[in-house]
Amino acid sequence: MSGDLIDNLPAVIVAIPLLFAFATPLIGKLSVKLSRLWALLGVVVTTALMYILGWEVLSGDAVVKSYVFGAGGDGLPLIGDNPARIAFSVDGMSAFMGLIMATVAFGAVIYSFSFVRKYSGNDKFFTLLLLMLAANFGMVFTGDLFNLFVWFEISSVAVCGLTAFRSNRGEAFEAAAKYLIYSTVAGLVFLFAIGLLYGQYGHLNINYLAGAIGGQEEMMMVDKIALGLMVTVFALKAGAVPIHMATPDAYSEAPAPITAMFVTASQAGLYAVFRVSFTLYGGNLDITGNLIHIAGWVLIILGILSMFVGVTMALVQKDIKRLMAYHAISQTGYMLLGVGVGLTVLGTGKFDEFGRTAMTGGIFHIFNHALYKGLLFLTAGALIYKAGTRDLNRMGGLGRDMKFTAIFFIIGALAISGIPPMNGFSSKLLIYESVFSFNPVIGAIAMLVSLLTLASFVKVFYAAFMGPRAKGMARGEVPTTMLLGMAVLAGMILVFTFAPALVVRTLVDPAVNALAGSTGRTDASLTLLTGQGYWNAIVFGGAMVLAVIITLMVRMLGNKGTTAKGEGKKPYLFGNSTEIDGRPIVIPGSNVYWGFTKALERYYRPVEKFHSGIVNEYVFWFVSTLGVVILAMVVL
Amino acid sequence: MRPMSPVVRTITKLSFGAIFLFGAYIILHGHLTPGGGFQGGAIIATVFALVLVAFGRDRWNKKLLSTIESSGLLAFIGLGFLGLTTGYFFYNFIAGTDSPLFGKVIEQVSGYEHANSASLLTGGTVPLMNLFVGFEVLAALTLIVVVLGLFAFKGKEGD
Amino acid sequence: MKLTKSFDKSLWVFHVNSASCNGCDIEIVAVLTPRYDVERFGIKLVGTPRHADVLLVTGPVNRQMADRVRRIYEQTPGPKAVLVIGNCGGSSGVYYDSYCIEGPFDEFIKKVDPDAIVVFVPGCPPRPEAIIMGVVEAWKALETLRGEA
Amino acid sequence: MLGELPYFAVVALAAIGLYIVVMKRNLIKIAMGITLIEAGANLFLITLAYNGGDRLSAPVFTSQIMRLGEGSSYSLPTPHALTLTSIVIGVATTALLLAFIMQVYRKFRISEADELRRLRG
Repeated sequence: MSGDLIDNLPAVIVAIPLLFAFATPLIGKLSVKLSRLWALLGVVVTTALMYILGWEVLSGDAVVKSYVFGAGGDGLPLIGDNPARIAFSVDGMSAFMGLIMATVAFGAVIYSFSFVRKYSGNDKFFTLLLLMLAANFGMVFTGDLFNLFVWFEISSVAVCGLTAFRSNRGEAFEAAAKYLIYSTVAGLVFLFAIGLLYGQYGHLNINYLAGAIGGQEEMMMVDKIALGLMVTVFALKAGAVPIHMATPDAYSEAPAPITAMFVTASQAGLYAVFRVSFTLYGGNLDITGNLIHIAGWVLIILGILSMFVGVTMALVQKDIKRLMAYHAISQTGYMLLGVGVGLTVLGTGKFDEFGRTAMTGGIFHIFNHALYKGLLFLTAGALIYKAGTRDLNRMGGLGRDMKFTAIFFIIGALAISGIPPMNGFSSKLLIYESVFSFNPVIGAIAMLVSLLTLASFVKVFYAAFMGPRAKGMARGEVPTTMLLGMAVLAGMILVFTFAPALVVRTLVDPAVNALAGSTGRTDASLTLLTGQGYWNAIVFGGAMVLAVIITLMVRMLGNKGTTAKGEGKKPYLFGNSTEIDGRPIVIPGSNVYWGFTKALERYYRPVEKFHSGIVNEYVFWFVSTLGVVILAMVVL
Repeated sequence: MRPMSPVVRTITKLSFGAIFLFGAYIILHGHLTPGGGFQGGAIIATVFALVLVAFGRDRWNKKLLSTIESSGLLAFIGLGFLGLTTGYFFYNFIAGTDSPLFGKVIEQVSGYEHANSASLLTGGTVPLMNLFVGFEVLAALTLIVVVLGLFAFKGKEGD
Repeated sequence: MKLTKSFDKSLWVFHVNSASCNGCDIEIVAVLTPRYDVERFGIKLVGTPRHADVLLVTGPVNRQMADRVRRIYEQTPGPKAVLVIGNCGGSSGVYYDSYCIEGPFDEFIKKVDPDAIVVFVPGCPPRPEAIIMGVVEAWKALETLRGEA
Repeated sequence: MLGELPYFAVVALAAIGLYIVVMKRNLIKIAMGITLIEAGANLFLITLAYNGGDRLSAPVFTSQIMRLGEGSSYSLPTPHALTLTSIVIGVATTALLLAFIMQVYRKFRISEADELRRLRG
């Protein structure tokens, strides 16, 4: 039975959240508390099964677990030449994504446990949460193009339903409506692409389709258009820049645990981009090489735009969740960039030189991003939970009560900014170095974006945690289960910080191999080779501890009598008092980078106009991007 | 909500049963002819929509509807999990077992394997799933129509 | 109070105008000009008391400014010295016994920090050479504190 | 030419739908535009089911069909399944979208997309 279960796992992992999701409303009618526990049980079971499946797939070399619906596991039965059934196939990349999704969902559901207690409709919340989990798994496990569309839409519906969960806020409905319009139009465009490929080749199964596409004399126009359509659609789902506008809306309006899972839903879109460009079109590089190299350039350009526009928009936000949403977009740019570079040089000699490193970096970054972005969104949720406002200007002094949340936030912020030795640095280093070999300018942009990321998280930390207590902040730390959810993710970040090479070896390499059709893994050591140099987080961490000790010793040599007292501790305001009417003067968060934004006004004015909030214009930008990408695919 | 004119109400009363029957037929024959759970369920849901519009009925047992919806889905996915007892998820473990529940053994004519047998009691889990999906869809669509209709109705009064 | 080594190198000066008539301030600017070029000794004006070793106070300390001067004095990291430029700060000058004056600087500073090191440079305004001399005196005073000279 | 008529209809439906979604400000009209694009996509898929036979029948695989003789067959079954699925998904998304639009209207009394821009920048 257990052996059978493992054969069935690809489908069962998708089905178990569905089973639990459909039962949750029924149980919720009996007792809301029971429904919460039930949903928790569902996610725990799913996560455990996912770990078993991940172990099965990732421990071996090029293992593909597939499951064919209703067919007793003997592969795809054929009618004529066409595979007749729907297949789920889990290779390295799928298992990698599945592990991320399961882990983040686990953290999110623990966090939700007390987070949603003060709202009504808990059973519906958990139903949609489980549905979203199932849809995410479905998107990464499916081996069938149309099935991908189905899960894409289920994911959109679940995500939008959850975005509108706080039904007392009109903005939540606005965000949900915009995201739904946006992703439905995208989904329909994807349906057209499926129709094109089906009409041309009569297949829907990705492997068969890849064989048919690679088996031609030369690329047809239909293939090029279909690739352009699919890349743009999934880039929209992933939130790449010219077509990202509804994503920050939905990210910022969704409840915090949902946003953490939303990140993985967007990453499922990223997965689909990679799956389409590598697996579907990478079957026979002699024929499709030119086309997917152009697709690689498309990904690189989308990646650069996402990185830069995302981070510069984040700098000027004053809504904490919207700020983090723009960061999510910015970080997505790194993944697109890394994998795009890998795609651009796929099949050439440069792939072994630096392309593989770039892909490793990009995919490793998916993993790191899911962890630290999930953590950051959860801390943002904790802040909003206590502060009762999302506005950074009205927060302040929360670090005095929320010590643990502050620590978790620092861990997440350091990781997202790529500060060594955090895990974000390991993947960014791989991206920096390989992209620098590819094109120095792009590498420099990638580093600049990291700097700006750090700058904006300094602003958040300053505005929310530091300073005097602002008016209307609730006292005390958040409930224990919320802390526990954050601790799960923060602990994983710390663990993976010090073993980047191990993660690359066990998780990322199988994923890269599954996409690029390459073989081999990095050596089993703690030192990560980047092609240009090497990186060992433990040595760095040791050096850092040493540096801290030396700094403390130097500090102890100092003069004790010179410590500032009284007014000497307060900020210098030209001699003026730092208090007005007994309340300390606080520089609001949105003024921290006033000079920067003022200096770049000529950049910010058009970019802010670009995010106009009008859904028609969003769709127009989507259609334009679609046109440009297809034109690039067809003409070049 | 105000009921509509007597003409509409009379026609509704007359056609109610026929549409309902047609929907049930579509659901039950889903494994043999074009149609199935969703289509049949949608047809039955139109009956309720018609009732809503014609009689202006605004008191619906939403709890019952959502219970039917969830149970239908649960039974559907549960049937898939029952397949696991034979070793394979979503395995059609009823078909061809000579069970009275849609398990009739079909005599295969050579050259026409997998052909449609045109017998209602075949198909194994497929008609059962159609049935469950039918329940789910009729409840869900009715719920959608009712909720959207009541939204609009309440919105008109200016809350 | 012991001195740190930083005083061996250069003195950084922060200028506080506590109701001066601008006469002394002009002379301070003159000290910075190429003729006297005080920066060659490493003495330079800085923008915040947080960076300063020496406070340069010009003018009698009037009531409006007293609070500010006190705050700036406290915000200057120790060890520190105060250089009072001009007669006004030293003896209140023509403002002697005025209703709006918080007294000569030494009396005022006693209320804030009894151990404050205050160097007076008299004159109305003092010549640039005198100001440089005053800085040197302040230096000496600080070094005496450390027990070197 | 006549055989390609469905494709022209597909293009027309999708183009009209996109035009509405991009140009019309009313949110209900946007929902209708999306439904039109969806109709185009469904028509496209169902048109693909035509596989060139003279006497096509519904994709019900009965032994009867085989006896009809040469040149007769049933149309491809897969696109029917695809179309049906996409209709189901369309119903779900349309219902959800309409619910959101209604809630937005109830909260803000706004039904125009260019007024609904609280989330921007």
